[in-house]
Amino acid sequence: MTLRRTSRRTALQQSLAVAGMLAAAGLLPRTALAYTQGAFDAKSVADVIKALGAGAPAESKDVTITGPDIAENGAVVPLGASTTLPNVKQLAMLVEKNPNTMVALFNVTDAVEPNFLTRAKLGQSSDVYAVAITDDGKAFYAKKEVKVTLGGCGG
Amino acid sequence: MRKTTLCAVLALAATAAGPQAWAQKSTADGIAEYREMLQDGNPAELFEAKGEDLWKQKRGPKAASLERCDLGRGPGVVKGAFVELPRYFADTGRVQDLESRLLTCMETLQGLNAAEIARTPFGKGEQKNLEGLVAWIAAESRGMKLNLPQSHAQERQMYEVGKRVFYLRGGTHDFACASCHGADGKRIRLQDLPNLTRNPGAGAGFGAWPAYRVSSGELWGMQRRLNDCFRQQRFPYPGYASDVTIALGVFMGVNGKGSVSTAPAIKR
Amino acid sequence: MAHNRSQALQGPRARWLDRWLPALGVVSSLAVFGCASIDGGAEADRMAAAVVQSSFRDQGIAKVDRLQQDESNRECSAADVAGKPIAAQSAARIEAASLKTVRWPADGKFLGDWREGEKIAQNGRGMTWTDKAGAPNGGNCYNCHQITKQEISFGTLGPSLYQYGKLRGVTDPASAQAKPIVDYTWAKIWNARASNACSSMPRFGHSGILNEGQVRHVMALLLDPQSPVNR
Amino acid sequence: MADPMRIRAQASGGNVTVRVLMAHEMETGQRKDASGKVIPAWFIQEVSAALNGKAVLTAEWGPAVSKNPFMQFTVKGAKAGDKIAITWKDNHGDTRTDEATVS
Repeated sequence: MTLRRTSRRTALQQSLAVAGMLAAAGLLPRTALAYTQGAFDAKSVADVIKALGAGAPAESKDVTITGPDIAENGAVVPLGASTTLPNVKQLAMLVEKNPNTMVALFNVTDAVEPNFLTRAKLGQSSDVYAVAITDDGKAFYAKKEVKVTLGGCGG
Repeated sequence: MRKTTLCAVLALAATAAGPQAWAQKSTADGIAEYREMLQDGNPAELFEAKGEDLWKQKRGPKAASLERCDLGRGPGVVKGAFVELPRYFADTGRVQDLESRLLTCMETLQGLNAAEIARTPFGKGEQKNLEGLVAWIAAESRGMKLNLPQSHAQERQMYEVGKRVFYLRGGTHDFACASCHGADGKRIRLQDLPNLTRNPGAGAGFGAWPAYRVSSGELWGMQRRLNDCFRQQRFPYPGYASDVTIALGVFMGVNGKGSVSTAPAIKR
Repeated sequence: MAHNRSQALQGPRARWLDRWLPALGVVSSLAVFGCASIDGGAEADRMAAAVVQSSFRDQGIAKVDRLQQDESNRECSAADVAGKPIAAQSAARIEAASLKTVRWPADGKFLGDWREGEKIAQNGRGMTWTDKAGAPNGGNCYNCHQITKQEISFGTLGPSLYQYGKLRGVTDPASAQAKPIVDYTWAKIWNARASNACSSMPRFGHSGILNEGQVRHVMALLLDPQSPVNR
Repeated sequence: MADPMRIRAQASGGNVTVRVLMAHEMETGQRKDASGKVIPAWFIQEVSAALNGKAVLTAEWGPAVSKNPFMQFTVKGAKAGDKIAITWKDNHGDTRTDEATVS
């Protein structure tokens, strides 16, 4: 699940193109960032948080990760990330044992609840994380284990 | 972080040491929870939308839509057709399932080559279009009860043929359909195996396909479902819309009579 | 569950149960829809054969000759369709013939490495039309059986094999005392029909799914006191 | 051209819950085809949402988001009749926008 190794320059060009398109469509919020290639390339929870420019992460009861205890299929694992913390600018979903740790990054605005659901691929059983990053660059996380089981028939 | 990891390991060890019945129940609960989470937002919807467009679109050498296709309840009637298939069709003189019937309509109405489509690999070309069509047509009967007719002699014959195919032991592993789907309450790995010889299994199993397959991210019609069953059985290759597949459809569908159709469902 | 219990028993009584309990289960499940039968059996049999003949084709290593049934498959399929257990005489004949096909280990060595056995039990690959000829096959054991406690993803088509050796009192698989269980287990894996004419279990040795070395490893998984199955 | 999305937007208590299904391969770039060649990565990288034309959310995705992605979020202070537009853009530069009316 590694991202194709685009060079930093290509990635930047793509990001600029995206930003331009979104701006043209009037869709660019003030909080929009260029595609955070570095964070998507990171291979550990710590490296993702570092790449997102946040400080050492702390576990927090105010961050919630939802997901099944057991997934019948690692190709589709429903995950939810939410927080009740104030001043959160980003919510990320991470899968510790994937080749690339970060699955998705949601930029929070005042117009939406800091609560997102999506579905992720898990290469194997792993801890999954929700990480909330505040305006002042602090990272808070919650995690839970998702077991991926082997399916029937084997072929 | 170190400390929480340790706790997690201990909790896991405790689970492993627990009584067998308890561990199994929690596994079943975990799987049930996973399936529940997937219900809201079944990607089969994407295929349904595409299928409805394809039904109405003028296509093929004859530049015609499928809107006059007779799925058994008269030309153009889609609602309720799915829960009565496979059935006998007088114009072709044979029992046909949904996919076989769509091939007939694509050939007669649109001028497409049915034999060529039947030879096309799953998920490619017109086979891709069939995924959408079966998803939409099945969805139009969602919530209705399976009610396959058995009034025509050929429909009754196909039931008997289907039954024999269902119990046919063969291949390198001596498997029959019945090896996995002939009894209640069985599992393969963690997947529940519906007993396709009677309800509720026959209705729940047969009535769920076409379905979105999570493992491949594709929509599988009953033809593809059966094709992969035969592959896993280590059988040779069943022709697309061949009589073996249609006969099995009759056998399962008749056994499931009265069950509610949930297709297109979402499956692992 | 009754099937389960029969596996834990030993001796002639166990073999009798082993044969009949699954068959009785089939009877009760078939009784419910037996009324759907309309046509005479022979004509439907002929039609079914014709339909099978016209519907399948070769694909990869899976050729249509795989549909030619041997005597046991033919008789067992017919019994399943009829919804009755196979006749006692036929069962005895199939079991005797199947027992003769069992190839015992040439060097008298029945157990290999349980770690390899676990890999074989986990592996479900081989012999489908998407597999290559000559590739090593898996045993697919977890599809149908619980084996070690650690693997929670197991099927229930066959009985649980957890503590297989321990429950049968095997402390030294090489001992004379353990010999009947060791022989029975080898025969079961090699050709399950040696003890149960219409067993649903693949004939792993007889059909060339697993080779002798692989069967040894699976034997070790079940019978080695050091295997997680017995600890 | 990419297939349309399915967007469901339901109002409840001053908020609107939006559920989106997108038709996309989300190819990881890690898989190989039958001939052993790596299938190049192809996945949605950017997702954005707008309420009545005003941006409310952006998200960035990697290739570990599942095929035919699903996303759910809640827009504050929205009501029935409002328009929700969703746009995605993938790493090939392909993009698609669909709109739904809140019910």
